[in-house]
Amino acid sequence: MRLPDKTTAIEEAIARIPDGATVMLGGFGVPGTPFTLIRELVRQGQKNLTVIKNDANEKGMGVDHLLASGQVARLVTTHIGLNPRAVALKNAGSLDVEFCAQGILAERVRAGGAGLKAVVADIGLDTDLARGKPRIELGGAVGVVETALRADAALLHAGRADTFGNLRYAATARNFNPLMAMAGDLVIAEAEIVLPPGGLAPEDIHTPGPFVDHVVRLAHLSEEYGVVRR
Amino acid sequence: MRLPDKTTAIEEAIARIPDGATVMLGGFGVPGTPFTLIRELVRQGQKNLTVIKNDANEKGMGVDHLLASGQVARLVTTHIGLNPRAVALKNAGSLDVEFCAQGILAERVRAGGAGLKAVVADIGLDTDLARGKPRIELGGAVGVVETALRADAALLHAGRADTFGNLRYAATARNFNPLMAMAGDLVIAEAEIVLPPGGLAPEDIHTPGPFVDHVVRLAHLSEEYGVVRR
Amino acid sequence: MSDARTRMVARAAREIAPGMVVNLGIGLPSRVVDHLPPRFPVCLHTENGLSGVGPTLPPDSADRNLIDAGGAYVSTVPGSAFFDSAVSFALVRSGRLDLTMLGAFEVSQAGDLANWIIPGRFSPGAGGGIELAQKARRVAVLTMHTDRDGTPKLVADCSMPLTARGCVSRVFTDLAVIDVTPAGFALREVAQGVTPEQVIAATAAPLAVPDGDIVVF
Amino acid sequence: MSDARTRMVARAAREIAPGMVVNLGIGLPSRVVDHLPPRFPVCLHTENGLSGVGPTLPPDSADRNLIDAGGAYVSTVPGSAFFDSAVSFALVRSGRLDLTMLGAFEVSQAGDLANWIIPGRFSPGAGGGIELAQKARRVAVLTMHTDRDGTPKLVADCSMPLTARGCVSRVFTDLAVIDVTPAGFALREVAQGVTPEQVIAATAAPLAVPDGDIVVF
Repeated sequence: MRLPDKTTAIEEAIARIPDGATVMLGGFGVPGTPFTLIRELVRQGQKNLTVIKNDANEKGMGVDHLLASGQVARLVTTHIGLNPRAVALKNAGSLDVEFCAQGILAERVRAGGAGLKAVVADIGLDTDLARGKPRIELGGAVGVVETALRADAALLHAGRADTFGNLRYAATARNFNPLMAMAGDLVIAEAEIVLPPGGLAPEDIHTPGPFVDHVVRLAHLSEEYGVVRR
Repeated sequence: MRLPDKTTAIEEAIARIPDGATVMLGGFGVPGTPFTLIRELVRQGQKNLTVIKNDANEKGMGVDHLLASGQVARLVTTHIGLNPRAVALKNAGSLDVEFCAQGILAERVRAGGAGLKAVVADIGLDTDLARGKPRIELGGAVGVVETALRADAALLHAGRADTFGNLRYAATARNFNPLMAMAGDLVIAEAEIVLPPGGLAPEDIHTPGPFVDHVVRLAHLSEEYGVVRR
Repeated sequence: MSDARTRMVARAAREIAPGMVVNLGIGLPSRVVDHLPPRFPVCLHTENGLSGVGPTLPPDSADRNLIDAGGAYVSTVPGSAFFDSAVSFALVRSGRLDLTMLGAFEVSQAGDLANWIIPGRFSPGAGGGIELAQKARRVAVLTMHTDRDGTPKLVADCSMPLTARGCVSRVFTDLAVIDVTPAGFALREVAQGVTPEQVIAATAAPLAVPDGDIVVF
Repeated sequence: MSDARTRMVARAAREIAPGMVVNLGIGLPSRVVDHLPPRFPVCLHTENGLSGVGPTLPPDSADRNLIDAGGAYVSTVPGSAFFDSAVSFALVRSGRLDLTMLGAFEVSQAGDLANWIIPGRFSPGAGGGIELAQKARRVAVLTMHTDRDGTPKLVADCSMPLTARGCVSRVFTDLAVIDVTPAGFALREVAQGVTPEQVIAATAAPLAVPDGDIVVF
């Protein structure tokens, strides 16, 4: 027995995403955002996408390129305050934005990844965020049914991978990546370093290989990955 | 700033568990079962406990001691086939046993640990396991509401800890331990090795310290921890 | 293991396609791994928290912390990963488990599986069996064709409590390979020295037999 | 930072008890850490996935992968741990966060907090703010007593959309320390050089003032 090799050319991996797809993107700000995969998605030009990502990055980075190219019809997110284009498109009515509480977005993605239909929470009861969601009574208190999210494709950024798709994330670049890794029908991880099987110790793996379909080796890191100087 | 030291004497930590408590126990078979903490619980003799554990261990090991001493009123579990005493007590009506599908037990514990009220799943619809549980319709299909589980105390076994309570589990000793670590009001971890803060790399920690109340250093490992020769 | 059992297990091993993630149940299914070609690309999963299950080890070389869901001491392979029980079943329920092979008390012609309770005699809890049966992309059963009394295990309707409804795609027995089709059981292959008539006689439900020659394993 | 702000932040730092797990919001609250005694035993949490947040770093020594939820480049301390966003909010929602300090647009006398939407002007999404406000064991607000126009931020009822209802226990401002009690706002301390009358005048809700001397910070 040996574990299959999933290293794939970036063009081939991204080409599996069709128009109209729902695409999850890892990352919280810069760390963990798959900038190179996003650039390829822009280059290939798939249209009418639903993007699920914690935030809309900043001007000229990541999600902003997809917004600039008009590929995004809908954005499920927690905060877009650092991206003026996202705010403007939303205000103009040309981008449909659904806001989630951050931990609830994490749980909805994880629920999709865990093959659950929903989680029941009590967050945002006094806010618009819970409006229109089904409610059930449990133990004498009201619960909000937060439905699971899955995606046609999840695009991840890992610090290290092995060829089977086991992943490790650096520092706070972990964030939504391991959750989205479970919730995509097609999971593509870009990695700064790709090791042979056994290169990552079995106890130190953040995302187990069976969740990952394609590993894309990053030849170099663009400026987008660097420290932001404000 | 420095992180607090949570190392505690075993007698003191376990003494915080009252009669009638719900107690989660990590472990799947031998690996990850906190045998030493269980022995101390037997020695102190807290009564009328509800125990939540994947399995009932085997004769003469772990949970079996709590059953032999009559401390357990109720057991929430997935499989007791390897413990004849558990089977006999259940059949005699002197132990109340609730069976869960294994992954659903994991999710119910995790939901408690995540401050959720429930998860909605579709497991065991054709079995007794889903009987009597609330159902809701979601997206045209039936969902079973699996309520969150929390415990007054969670007892864990870690291979390595630091004094702040960051934990690492060895190999398949991980199992339910990281989930129960989140779901206990009082979390006590026994550890084979206890390191100073910084002894575990921040990217390699399986359970973050903020979830853990007490770290108990194991002076030696009893025979129960060893390889079972059948 | 008898020759018939060995042949059955070897045949089942050919069900595993390159690249699959596979969970092998306790007992006979766990032996399937012994019949895979060397360097075959497959990832074995065990629900207590390991992808990339390696060969079983004798007690003297065992790691006390490294078991499979049946309690056997196993090993890792290059690229193995450990994870917790929630992640392990996330993998199962979210469709990342391509195939599971399970034992059975009964399989019905509708693909219903009963393998966890014998009323009045055996009800130890299902462990992870229900999720494996219900959520693996493909469920194969590996079982002797009849129990020790000669009672058929392939039946019209299960008499024992179900594990999951309509989950079984294919059954490997010491006598035959049988598919569960929308029209019921269909004979695909027979074991060496076994006739379709013998399989029909040992099956307590209608069994469609193909025209012409039948494959022998 | 003005003296008044510095005093306010320093006073807020004394709210942190040894052993606590604390999340400090963006802006003024994030400065509270600068006023903790050296070697003070506390664990700072940031919701993007780190317990044990260490000092912020200048760009030249920053780790590109290590930020806090406000995007500041931070560091680790001995015993820090990284985790994913689900674990991070599990910590918040399950009661492991002893204290959060947040900014505010408005705080009502019932402890309602509005800090995420200014209708028609600002609605970028709540990020993790709602869960922090709703689920931390104790929520303190750190804010200037009035906005730039002199409009009070402590009000009878919030006019802006709520973040969470009844969540705030205590408010630290440049003028005073004020508790939210079942009977409404209660003055506890005043800043150096500030009189209770000045605090009352700058507060758009009834304010209970204690008899006798009042503590000055």
